Amino acid sequence: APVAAQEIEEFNIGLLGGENAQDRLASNQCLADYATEALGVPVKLFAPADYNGVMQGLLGGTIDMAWLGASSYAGVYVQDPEAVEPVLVKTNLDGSYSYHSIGFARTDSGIGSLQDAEGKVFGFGDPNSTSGYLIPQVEIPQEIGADMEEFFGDVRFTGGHEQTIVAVANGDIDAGVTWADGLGAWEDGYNSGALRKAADAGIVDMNAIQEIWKSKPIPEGPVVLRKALPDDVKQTMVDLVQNLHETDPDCAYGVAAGETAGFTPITHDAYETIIEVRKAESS
Amino acid sequence: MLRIESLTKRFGANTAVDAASFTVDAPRMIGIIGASGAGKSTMLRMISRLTDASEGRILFDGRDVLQLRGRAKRAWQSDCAMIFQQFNLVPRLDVVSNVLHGTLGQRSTLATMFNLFPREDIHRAIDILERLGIAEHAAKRAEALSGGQQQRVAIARALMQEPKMILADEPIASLDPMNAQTVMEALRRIHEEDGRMVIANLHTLDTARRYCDRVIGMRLGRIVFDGTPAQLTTGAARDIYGAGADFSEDATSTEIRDRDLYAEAALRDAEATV
Amino acid sequence: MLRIESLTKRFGANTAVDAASFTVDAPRMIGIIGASGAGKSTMLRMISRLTDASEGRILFDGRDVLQLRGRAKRAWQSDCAMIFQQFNLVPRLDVVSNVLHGTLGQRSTLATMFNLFPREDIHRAIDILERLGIAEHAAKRAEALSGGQQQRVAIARALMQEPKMILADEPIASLDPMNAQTVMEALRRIHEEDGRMVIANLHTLDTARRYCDRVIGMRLGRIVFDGTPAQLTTGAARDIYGAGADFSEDATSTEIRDRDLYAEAALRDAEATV
Amino acid sequence: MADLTARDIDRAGDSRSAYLALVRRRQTYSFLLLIVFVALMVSGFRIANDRNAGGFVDGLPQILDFPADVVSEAWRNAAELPGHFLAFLPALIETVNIAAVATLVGAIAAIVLALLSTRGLARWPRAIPLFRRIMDIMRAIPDIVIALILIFLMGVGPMPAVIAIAIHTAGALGKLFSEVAENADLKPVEGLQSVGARWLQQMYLGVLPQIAPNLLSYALLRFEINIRASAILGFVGAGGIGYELKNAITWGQGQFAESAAIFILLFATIVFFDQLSSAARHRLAHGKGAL
Amino acid sequence: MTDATASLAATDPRARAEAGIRRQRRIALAIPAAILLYLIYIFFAFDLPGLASRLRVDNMVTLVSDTWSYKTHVTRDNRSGDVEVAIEGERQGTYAEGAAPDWVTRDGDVTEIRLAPDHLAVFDGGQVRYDVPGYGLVTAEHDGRDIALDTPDGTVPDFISASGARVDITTHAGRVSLTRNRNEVFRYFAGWELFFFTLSSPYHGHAAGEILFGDRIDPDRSNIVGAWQDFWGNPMWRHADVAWALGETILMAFLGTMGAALVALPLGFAAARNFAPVLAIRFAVRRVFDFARGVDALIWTILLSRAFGPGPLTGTLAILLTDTGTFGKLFSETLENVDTRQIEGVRSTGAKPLQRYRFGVIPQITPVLLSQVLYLLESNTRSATIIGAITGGGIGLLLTQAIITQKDWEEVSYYIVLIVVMVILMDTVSGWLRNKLIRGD
Ligand SMILES: Nc1ncnc2c1ncn2[C@@H]1O[C@H](COP(=O)(O)OP(=O)(O)OP(=O)(O)O)[C@@H](O)[C@H]1O
Ligand SMILES: Nc1ncnc2c1ncn2[C@@H]1O[C@H](COP(=O)(O)OP(=O)(O)OP(=O)(O)O)[C@@H](O)[C@H]1O
Ligand SMILES: [Mg+2]
Ligand SMILES: [Mg+2]
Ligand SMILES: O=P([O-])([O-])[O-]
Repeated sequence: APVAAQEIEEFNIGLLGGENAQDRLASNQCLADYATEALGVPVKLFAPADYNGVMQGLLGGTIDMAWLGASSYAGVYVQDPEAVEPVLVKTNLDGSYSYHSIGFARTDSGIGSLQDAEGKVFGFGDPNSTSGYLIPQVEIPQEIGADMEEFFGDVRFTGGHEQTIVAVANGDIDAGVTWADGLGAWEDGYNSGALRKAADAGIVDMNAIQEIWKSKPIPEGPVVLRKALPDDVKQTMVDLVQNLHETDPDCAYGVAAGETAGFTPITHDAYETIIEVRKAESS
Repeated sequence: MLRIESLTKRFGANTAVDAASFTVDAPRMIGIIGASGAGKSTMLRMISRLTDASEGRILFDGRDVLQLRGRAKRAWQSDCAMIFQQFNLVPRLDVVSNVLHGTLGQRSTLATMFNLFPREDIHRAIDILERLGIAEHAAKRAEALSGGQQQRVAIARALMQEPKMILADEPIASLDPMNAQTVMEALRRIHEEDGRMVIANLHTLDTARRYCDRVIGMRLGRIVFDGTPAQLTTGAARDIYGAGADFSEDATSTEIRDRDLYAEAALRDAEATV
Repeated sequence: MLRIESLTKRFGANTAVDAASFTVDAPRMIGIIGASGAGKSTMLRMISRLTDASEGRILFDGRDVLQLRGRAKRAWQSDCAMIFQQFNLVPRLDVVSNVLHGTLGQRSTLATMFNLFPREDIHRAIDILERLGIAEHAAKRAEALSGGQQQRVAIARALMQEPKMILADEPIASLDPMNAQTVMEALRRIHEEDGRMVIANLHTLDTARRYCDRVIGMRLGRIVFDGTPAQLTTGAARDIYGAGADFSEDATSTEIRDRDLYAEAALRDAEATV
Repeated sequence: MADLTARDIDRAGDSRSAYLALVRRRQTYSFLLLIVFVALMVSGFRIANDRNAGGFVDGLPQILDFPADVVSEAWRNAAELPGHFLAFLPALIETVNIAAVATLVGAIAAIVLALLSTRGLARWPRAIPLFRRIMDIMRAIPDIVIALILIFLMGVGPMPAVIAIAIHTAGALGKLFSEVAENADLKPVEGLQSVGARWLQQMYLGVLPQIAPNLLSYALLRFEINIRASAILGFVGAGGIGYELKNAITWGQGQFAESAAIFILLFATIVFFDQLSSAARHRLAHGKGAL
Repeated sequence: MTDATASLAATDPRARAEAGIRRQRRIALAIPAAILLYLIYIFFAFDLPGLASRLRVDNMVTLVSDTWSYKTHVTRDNRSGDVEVAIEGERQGTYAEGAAPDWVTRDGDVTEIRLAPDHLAVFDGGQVRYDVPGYGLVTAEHDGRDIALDTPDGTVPDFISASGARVDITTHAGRVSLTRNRNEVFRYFAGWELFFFTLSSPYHGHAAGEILFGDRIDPDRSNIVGAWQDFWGNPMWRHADVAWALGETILMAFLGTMGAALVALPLGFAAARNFAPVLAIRFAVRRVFDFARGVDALIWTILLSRAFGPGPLTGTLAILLTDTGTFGKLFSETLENVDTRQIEGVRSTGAKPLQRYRFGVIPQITPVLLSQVLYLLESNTRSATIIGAITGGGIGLLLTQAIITQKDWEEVSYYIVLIVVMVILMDTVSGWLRNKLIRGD
């Protein structure tokens, strides 16, 4: 039943990049429909071109809910701790909620490890991506024992996970980082992640690229709600997303972008480390 | 009714009108002649308050026109219509609209902003156009008319103001002789029929002689002649124009009759050569 | 050397030149006269291949000029120089450059783009300008010259082409009588001294009579007269111009002598009027 | 005589009612046009407002939040700004270079296209419609589309942006140039034709000098526009200052000093070339503009 | 006159002419030389020699072939053993259970896929056989954690890419791939399949005539309504969304341009020398225009996104701000060039200042302003495409995202066609309006 019609007039959900804007909108439309029903107000989906679009929406209070990456959450938190709160996190099939940043290069490039990539062009995704920038930016220098800018010939942002994969496959850059759950086989692009999607779509031949680095586990990004929302609205949306896996598995598949064990509650504390890292990177 | 007292206009170091004085007691048709730069235009523009005077007074029915400000000044401008050499119409608007501009001084700003003119004004505008023989062009854009027609529209706009006085600054200088004649005759007729005062700057002596009751001659900003057309001899004209003995009055003529004569003479001469 | 055989040009339904034929055996100075629209310009433009003919042949030294294409056509154009009523110079370029354009037909495109004219060409250009009495203007822009001077630059450009034939389309129509005389005399001198053929469209009978060896008269696209200047009586002229008995030849005159008379007559008449 | 007057009055009545009808009709049309326009504006605004995440009224008070964040951080780190300027200068130069080459190449192509599609000048008069259509299409495809496809074909770098902007420039300038060339005086061309000059010579000597000041003026205006285009294309992946701006602004807090430095550089560059081209165009338009 | 002066007079013009031509030659050479030098600098600065090596011909082939073709996937899930046929591998393009195109025949665990008359690929359980004409039978099969590949000559030819975990066989007729999870065969077809109806629609496969005039296909709906609903709601091509995106782009351009014109008109008076006598005001307003223009729509979009969030309003406001600067400058220049005679004519009737503007100024600037507004409207349609790509709205977003993810080139070409048509249409409409409003009554 409509619970909050008198307190909010509409509810806006922001969608992070990752595929065609159209596909993103389409796979989340079912969630919007459920939300409309549950909240009794119009629910709209927004798919800006990059992470920053959603972050600005959350900061400005024009977007009420989004599923962020850990780093994007940290970015929002650093700018305004009172803007949003994490409520749920996606869990993998094995119950964990972490994934990895994967460094990779073309098989024929002769780059089999980070050390081989010295002097080569290295690609990050979006500056707000955890696996596509923040974590590798911290862990890779430790591993290679040098500054990235000095070690690599050039370090470049491609704009997103998909662009990184395409750029490596095309040889625009020699190596890059993207995300994967690290489960399953490399040949499939692991069980889920940007590589899997690219391989499934036929954009990349997994035989033609190889893994050169894998990060420590990264906490999955949270689903966040705007703090200023009325409590009953928040509760309604938490319930809705948490139960989505049971009420409509197909919809859950689309919203979670793959097979999952569903969403479980999470709090801000899980991201303290990432926030520290991000703060360190900022200064 | 009109009394000009040592009216002076200086543009920087240049004195365009220099202590000009004259008096007009009854509605007359007055021609002002003079060489280019003599100050004719400046004089008229000061009377109609389009240009501010440097010194002197312009009294109309005893009131100093130069002291008027704001609303009173605009009321005066509406009382004293101006006709320009280049017509100064709004070329993209139709003829009637241009004529209706004559009422702007009396109408509220708001109503006119939306082009809302009273119906009786429109009727009157068309009547005036009819009187000037151009009613059939009423709906055309001003720019689509010939020069003579445009000048008649300008006269119609002036009449629309119901002015006490019409000032015309070389109204026929950019017209061919045919059109010039029509326009001058229209002005004369208005003067005679309505009894309005008309002051016209003119370039040509014969026009002044033919249409005016009184002629004022200006030279270098000063009034150097003031008399009847009959008094305007070739000698007087030479003084006004500051010309030497070789001055031929016809050089300024635009009248059709004279022109015909001239052409005939040329033709005669040409045939003699054959 | 030049032989025109039933040359015809149609513009849509309008036949500008209608089966014109004539033959020129030796370099002559030929005048073509005719009323406006008679087809004079079209005729010259067909000869110089600026306009394509509809029918007929133009044989020069036995070769049909109308069949030439591409390089051969340009070579012909360079052999047959054209002089225009409006001079058709490049106004922003200096006089020497304009004259040097006469060699464009023989020079490579790239060389001309970078102004790489051989030194001897430059010298020759100056010589020609000298001959035409305008060498002191060599460095000026063409647009800074008077009409007569510009036309002489055009003639210089024509001479620069070392043409076998010079076509002049009303070369003096936009010139005052003074300049007209200079230009016609220049053309005549070139004809006499260099022995080049000159065909000139002329507006005025007296010019044709005075400067030409042979006169061709056109009317409505047809050649209606072909003879010596002496044969060109006022009657013949009436036929060419399709005029009635009131036709006065002087109406077409631009010659200085006549003009002075005319002006004097006008003056006399004017004074009589005063 | 009486008869005549009656007819006169009749005619007057006619023209009066005819004019009044005309005025009424015109007022009705203007009124309808106004209504349609206002309706379009109002409903359009409402749609845009509804489809936006944040509403106009709610957003207005916050309009300065973001600029304030940027400015305050940049202010705190004002000492770093000169260093940032220096660091981003190469990217700025790349952006300006992209615009310059694209304008240059585009303008040269535009001259050729314009001459080929101008009546009276065209080398192949029959092909005029063809060249016009080509220009239309070059103008119609947004440069971002061409740039993105070229990035796919030849990788990230300045060249896709150059080609994309040059294509658009050739179409846009070609149309303007052709309008200029249409008004060129044909007499010199005919004069050159009569001496046996080739087409290229006729154009180079007879037409270009006449129209050059106008062309230059338009090309300068275009250069100014192209600097913006080049910056924007950088934003979507073609390198230059736009790329740097995107990365800095996307990161948000922590790099606002960099963002501010780039804003300032870009703004200064645009204003600089804007003023420069205004001044140059002014000179060209008002004499003294000899090439 | 002496000999000396005569010869001097004769040689002097020659020398001068030569010098003149030399000077022109220098200019004629200097300009192209400067351009050439600059281009050479660019040649190296932009690394053009390297570009040739980076040019990817294969990508060009993909792009070109993908724009007018689509592929159908036949997929065997190696865990469940299920075989699925799907156009472009998408869910909405999946053939229903049991249904399949006629080039796929299924018999129990054996699926025969005819790629071309003489090309036959077979799924036989987990094994894949592909009889390549002119080469022979290629067999691939999972063998524990590896894939066993068997070719006629025992070697691995160019058209096969093989590793222990994945095998790809690519021929002109199609592509076969094996991984641990699934085996797939792709067959390519010309055209944009499912453009009108997806497989789930009852109207798929029916000709236009049949739908318009034939019997009712879906008993619940009349053919025209049903066909329209299914077409408009096509879940793969999403015509409704695309149409909205186009509309949103035009909306941004229209609102932004017109809004800017309305704002800039009064400000334009304040920046025109002949209407704003106070230098300070004029200077201030002009700097505001320079600022609005100089910041550029792109940066405005970013600056406004915090306050207004993603959506068309943000883009509209960005265009509005930039164009206020552009219009302000253009309008004030126009106002400075007005014909003063008309104003004087109106003034001489005793008109008030506002009336003077209304009748002396507005009628003469209207056509100029209108044509400037329409010109910018047309050019803003293009800008709105780009701004949409950044702010998250309109056809620009769809296009850029489709290009960035680098699949679905047929959608990319579809969007490009739509954008070009939209811009040409706006161009035509604005040209028509210009003629109508300016030349008309
Ligand atoms: N706005 C002005 N600023 C400066 N000087 C002016 C101005 N208007 C007129 N003058 C000067 O004042 C003198 C008189 O000009 P005015 O236009 O009154 O002469 P005019 O008799 O009307 O001549 P014309 O026959 O050429 O119209 C001239 O020397 C003119 O240059
Ligand atoms: N390009 C053209 N297209 C159509 N008709 C033309 C063209 N050029 C000339 N004509 C027509 O051909 C006829 C002859 O024109 P032409 O210019 O040869 O006459 P002309 O004797 O040179 O006259 P003028 O003394 O006026 O120069 C005229 O009726 C003219 O209208
Ligand atoms: Mg005057
Ligand atoms: Mg002619
Ligand atoms: O933040 P990411 O989801 O891109 O790792």
